[in-house]
Amino acid sequence: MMNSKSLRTLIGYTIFSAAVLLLPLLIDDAYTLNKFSRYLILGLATLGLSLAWGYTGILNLGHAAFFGLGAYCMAMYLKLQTVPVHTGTGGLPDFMVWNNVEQLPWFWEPFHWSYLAITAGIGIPVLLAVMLGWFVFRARIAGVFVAIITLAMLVIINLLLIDQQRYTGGFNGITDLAWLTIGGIEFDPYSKTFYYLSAGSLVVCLLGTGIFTHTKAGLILQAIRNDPDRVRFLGYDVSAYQILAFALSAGIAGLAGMLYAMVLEFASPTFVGVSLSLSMVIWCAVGGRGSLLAATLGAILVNAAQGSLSENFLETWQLILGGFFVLIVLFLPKGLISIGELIRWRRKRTDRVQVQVLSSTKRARGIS
Amino acid sequence: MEVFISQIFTGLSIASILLLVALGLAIIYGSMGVINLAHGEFVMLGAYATWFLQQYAGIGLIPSLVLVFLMVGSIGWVIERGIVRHLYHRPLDTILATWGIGIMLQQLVRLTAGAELRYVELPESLSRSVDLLGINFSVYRLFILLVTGLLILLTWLLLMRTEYGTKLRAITQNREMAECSGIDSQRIFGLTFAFGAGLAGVAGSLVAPIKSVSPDMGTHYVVDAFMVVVLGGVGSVAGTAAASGILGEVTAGMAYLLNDTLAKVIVFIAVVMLIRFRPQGLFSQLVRK
Amino acid sequence: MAINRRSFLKGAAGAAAAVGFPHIWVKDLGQAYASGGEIKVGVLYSLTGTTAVVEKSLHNATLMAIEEINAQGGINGMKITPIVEDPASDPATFSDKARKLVMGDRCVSVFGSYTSASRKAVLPVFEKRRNLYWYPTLYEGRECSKNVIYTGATPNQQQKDFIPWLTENFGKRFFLVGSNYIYPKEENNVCKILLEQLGGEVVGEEYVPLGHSEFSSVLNKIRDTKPDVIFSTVVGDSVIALHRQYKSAGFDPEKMPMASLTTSEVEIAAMGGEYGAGHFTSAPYFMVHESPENEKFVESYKRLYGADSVTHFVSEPAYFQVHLFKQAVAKLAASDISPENIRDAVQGEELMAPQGLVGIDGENLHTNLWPKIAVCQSNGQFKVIKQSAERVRPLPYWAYQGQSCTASGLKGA
Amino acid sequence: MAYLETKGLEVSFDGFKAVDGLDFSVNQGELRCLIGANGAGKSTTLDIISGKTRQSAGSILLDGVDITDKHEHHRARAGIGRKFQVPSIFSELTVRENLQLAYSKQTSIRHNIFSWPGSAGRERIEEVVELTGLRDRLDTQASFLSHGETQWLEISMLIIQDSKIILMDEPTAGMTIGETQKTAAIFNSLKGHHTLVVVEHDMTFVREIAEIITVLHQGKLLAEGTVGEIEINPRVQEAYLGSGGISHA
Repeated sequence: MMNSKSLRTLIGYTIFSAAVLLLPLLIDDAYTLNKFSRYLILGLATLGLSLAWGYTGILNLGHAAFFGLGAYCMAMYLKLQTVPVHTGTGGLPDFMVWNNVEQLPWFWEPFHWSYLAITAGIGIPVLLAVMLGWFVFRARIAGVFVAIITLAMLVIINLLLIDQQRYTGGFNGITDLAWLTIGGIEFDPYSKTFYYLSAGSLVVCLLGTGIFTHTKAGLILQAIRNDPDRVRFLGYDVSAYQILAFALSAGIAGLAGMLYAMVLEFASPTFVGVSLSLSMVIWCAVGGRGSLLAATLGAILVNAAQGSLSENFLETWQLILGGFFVLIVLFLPKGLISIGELIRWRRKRTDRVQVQVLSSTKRARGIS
Repeated sequence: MEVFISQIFTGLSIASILLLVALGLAIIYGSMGVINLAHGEFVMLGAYATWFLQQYAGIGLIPSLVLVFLMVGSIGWVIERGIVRHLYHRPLDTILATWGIGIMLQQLVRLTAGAELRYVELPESLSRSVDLLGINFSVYRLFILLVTGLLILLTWLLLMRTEYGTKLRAITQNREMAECSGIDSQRIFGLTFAFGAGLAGVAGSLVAPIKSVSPDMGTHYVVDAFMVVVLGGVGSVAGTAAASGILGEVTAGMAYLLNDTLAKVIVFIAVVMLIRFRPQGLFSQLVRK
Repeated sequence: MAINRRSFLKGAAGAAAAVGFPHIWVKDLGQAYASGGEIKVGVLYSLTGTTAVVEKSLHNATLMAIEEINAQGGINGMKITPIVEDPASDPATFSDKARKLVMGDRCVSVFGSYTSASRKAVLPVFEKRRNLYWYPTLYEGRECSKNVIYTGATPNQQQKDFIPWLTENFGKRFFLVGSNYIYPKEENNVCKILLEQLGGEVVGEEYVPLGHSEFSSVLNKIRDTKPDVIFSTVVGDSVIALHRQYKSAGFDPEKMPMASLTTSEVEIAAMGGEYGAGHFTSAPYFMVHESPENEKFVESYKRLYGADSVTHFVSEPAYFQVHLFKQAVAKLAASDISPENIRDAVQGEELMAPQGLVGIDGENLHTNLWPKIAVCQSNGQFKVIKQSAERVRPLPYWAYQGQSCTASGLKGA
Repeated sequence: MAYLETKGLEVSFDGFKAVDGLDFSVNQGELRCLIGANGAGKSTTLDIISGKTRQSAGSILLDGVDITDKHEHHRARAGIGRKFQVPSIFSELTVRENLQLAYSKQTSIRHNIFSWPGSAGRERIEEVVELTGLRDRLDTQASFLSHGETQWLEISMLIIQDSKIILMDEPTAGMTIGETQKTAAIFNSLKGHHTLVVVEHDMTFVREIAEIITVLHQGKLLAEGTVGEIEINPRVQEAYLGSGGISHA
């Protein structure tokens, strides 16, 4: 079952997971741990996108919608944990008090309990993905039209989050959050425990999705990206598989969103913004959308670079970043990951040349 | 009764602005299949070009339109020759490349023209409002309607009645066959991209006087322009015009009945429904693949 | 052996990304804030993105003040070292950069933020790390944090004289239009209470999305309801669009002016004098205000940043709050300079600012200011027509009886 | 009773009737050749039966079951396999992966999530690869195959799919003489287990494999019978053979 390609992928996964999990042994500076947790979480979100786009060919420009909904679910739970301290008015979040809301709306009621909030954080994006997937894929809508519909969905959710200020905190979002405490463990976003939570989630999702892509269903998804009609004529219900991939990708994004709300200690409509959503597509493409690990690495590297670039090149960091994206598209179409292939290809070409030289000399000496 | 008419007029003026911005995109995306996320930046460049001509060369708004078309058009041509030309077989990658170009253009303008809000003066004749059959119309909005109508006509004539236009439509239908019959698609694509960018530049200079000019004013237009192009049917100028008309009226109507935010939400939901039930767009004929 | 260079490269890249960053090895030494003869402060204003338009001027004013202080020998011989970051008008980046300044660079204070959203985003960092944030912008009030010095105006300071003056001079029918977020909605709450007390009436209330530039529908509604005053809390470049479309719709500022809390010299410069002429703004500072401090402030700002640059009621507090910071730090010995000591030292501190003698309120860390009402002239400059006789005390919970922000936190919620 | 039967099948592309009232039936295990000039409606008929195009009128019965309104994947599960004129295989996947996908006994998500691609159908794949000579190409990416090999890959996929009825659209197009003969041998070995409908132009190949031939002309059934009967049938000659014999159709 293990051909050389998937063996290589497995080794890549193990090295990456080891590096990510061993990192805290090298650093214990609170800010750096927090910063890397944030990069890993954005990597996790991009991992989800790579499953939908890289593997199944669904270009989801609205991926941040699932990410943001996850963030809002967790933020609301953490908000309701702090209520008595800050606003001191009968358990209502501050933005509801400001908008003269009398009592907590029914749909926020379940968010008093952590396990319900976490299920919602993953469940709501998955539910939305299934509904949208059924609406789009049953009608065999494909390519750019899917991208446009997902983008429109994103803008709708963004506008509603800002407009329904009474229930969502509007443009300021939900701020002043407590830290998540489950089973006695407090996840302080600047601590190693939180870093392990995000790194652990990333590694589990990476390995889980990696294995999934190697199952028959995973192979079918790649076939769908390649030629959906042929897949239909083999008897597979293409739209069902597309919805599966879309929902899985949304679930992973929801999980990443929840972690993001915890690491930044707030949730805002910009988590459901067009620029963040397009950035995720960019990170996925820069890393290499065809491989889960490459997309994740792409997100981590671009965000790390963006962080340090904007610190040292205050005036020109956007110029450098824009130029970087253009160069990637022109010279490394399959993303940074294809650097490996480029080297292997050049190495193969040199090997072949040696082989010819070798055989011709043998012939010349009459050995072969 | 006049409220109704002024509402219709508001819808028309919103539609004209939507069409101005979307027309350039319809040409570039429609005929070349290039998803140009830097289209908003071309609008911004047009606005800045108008400001620059007015500030340093003292050229008024109306004469500057042609100059701006040429300036932004040539920038578009350079970008096409330099970067976009290599990406025709990879439509989805143009998203990444043009997004990168957009970021660079924004930052270049911010470094050169500065981050402050710039403003474009309106000639005295256009800044008044006039009363027609008892209703108050802004002269400048009428002027925009006029120019938009002119531009659609010009684009339609260019596409349908010129040799360049026929060649472009040939390439859109079947690029390989067009090249076999001797059409230099590279040159045509270069000119088309420049033409689309020029149109966006003109849109920028027309929009500037009713709002402000800032480095990031472009991003606001890209999503709406895409909705109009996709809704109108890929590659059909008439479709784009009709789609922006509908979207303009719906936005104005909803904004009046409800508020601007919900108006935008309703418009986007309408677009999603239309794409779902008529993927090929409202007006383009069903091309049997 | 199946492992070859390719997978090793891929894994190594992952490890390198995680490990190889420059300041990875920095240990959290917890050294004192003011070490090595320099006091590190953070400057957190957006240089890119949608709100860069205004925040760039705040950035400039802050750096100018720091240069002035360092030129006069710094604070007790110690130089102020500004660490500048670009949060790019994105709340998530604001939050990340605030952490870098507070935890990474160990700044003793950070000057930053224009929008309420960005202030809310960084608040947890300053409260949990017990640092100090200096917020120069007018805001919606209803906030009582022990880690923020508010040098911008609160709703009561802006509207207490403004609304009565408007009702006397123009009438009692108000049409409220604002951007769709907490600040305009809160200001409108205060405005409604004042109007009720004065027997006024709100004939319409409209909110437009941020960055919106199409006001035809709003102007149609205004034409229908025929209010006496349009009370505008629109922010950003929507202000320019609103003013220009108001004029091209043929309204007359003499009969129905726009009264705003947010239209400053920056917006007027961007829309052009003839579009701002006849409209009113209430704010503690206007560029034309005659005082020796203001002349010096405007003259040195123009010298540094260009003859056509303007100062306004947000860049002035961004400037004087740095001087207040200096006065507070000067009272402390080098060893016990810390954010909380600075906060305690600055309470009650007074300063001759360009707008007049300002002082930090002992109880709620806000600032006593000099509200003024001005009308915009066609040359693009304001003319101050009314100045409040004495300083107005900041009351962030004015509109909410029984609640007040005190030294030990929110009382009577 | 016929295994596959179409009644009054019709499809028109804005006016032009590509298929015009076609009644056509094939028995179990038979190899039926479908010939006709370009535009006679051969490929369109296959398109309609396999569900690629919707018919404007008429019905299709498979083993007595009416599948007229079924989706493609339901028809595929009901036993219809389709080989396309332009070979449609998964170019980005390896030959082995293409074949594993073709083994689509279990199409449900529940089953395929918990099974490896290679777990089922391994021997079946070995057999077919032996038959079609693709054994040593199993791990190369499908896009690197020669044209002939690509055709055989698609044919192998259809055999593995084990559809009861296989619709072949010009399987030998672009093949060398040797390859065509090999394909004829493969088809003859399939007779009996599968029902085959083969659309072809190469009459030497048709003569090798055909039992009954159906001739289509302008969307209608012109004639049906053995190779010998068809060659001497006056209407067929007059319709498009012109002067010469059937050999260089």
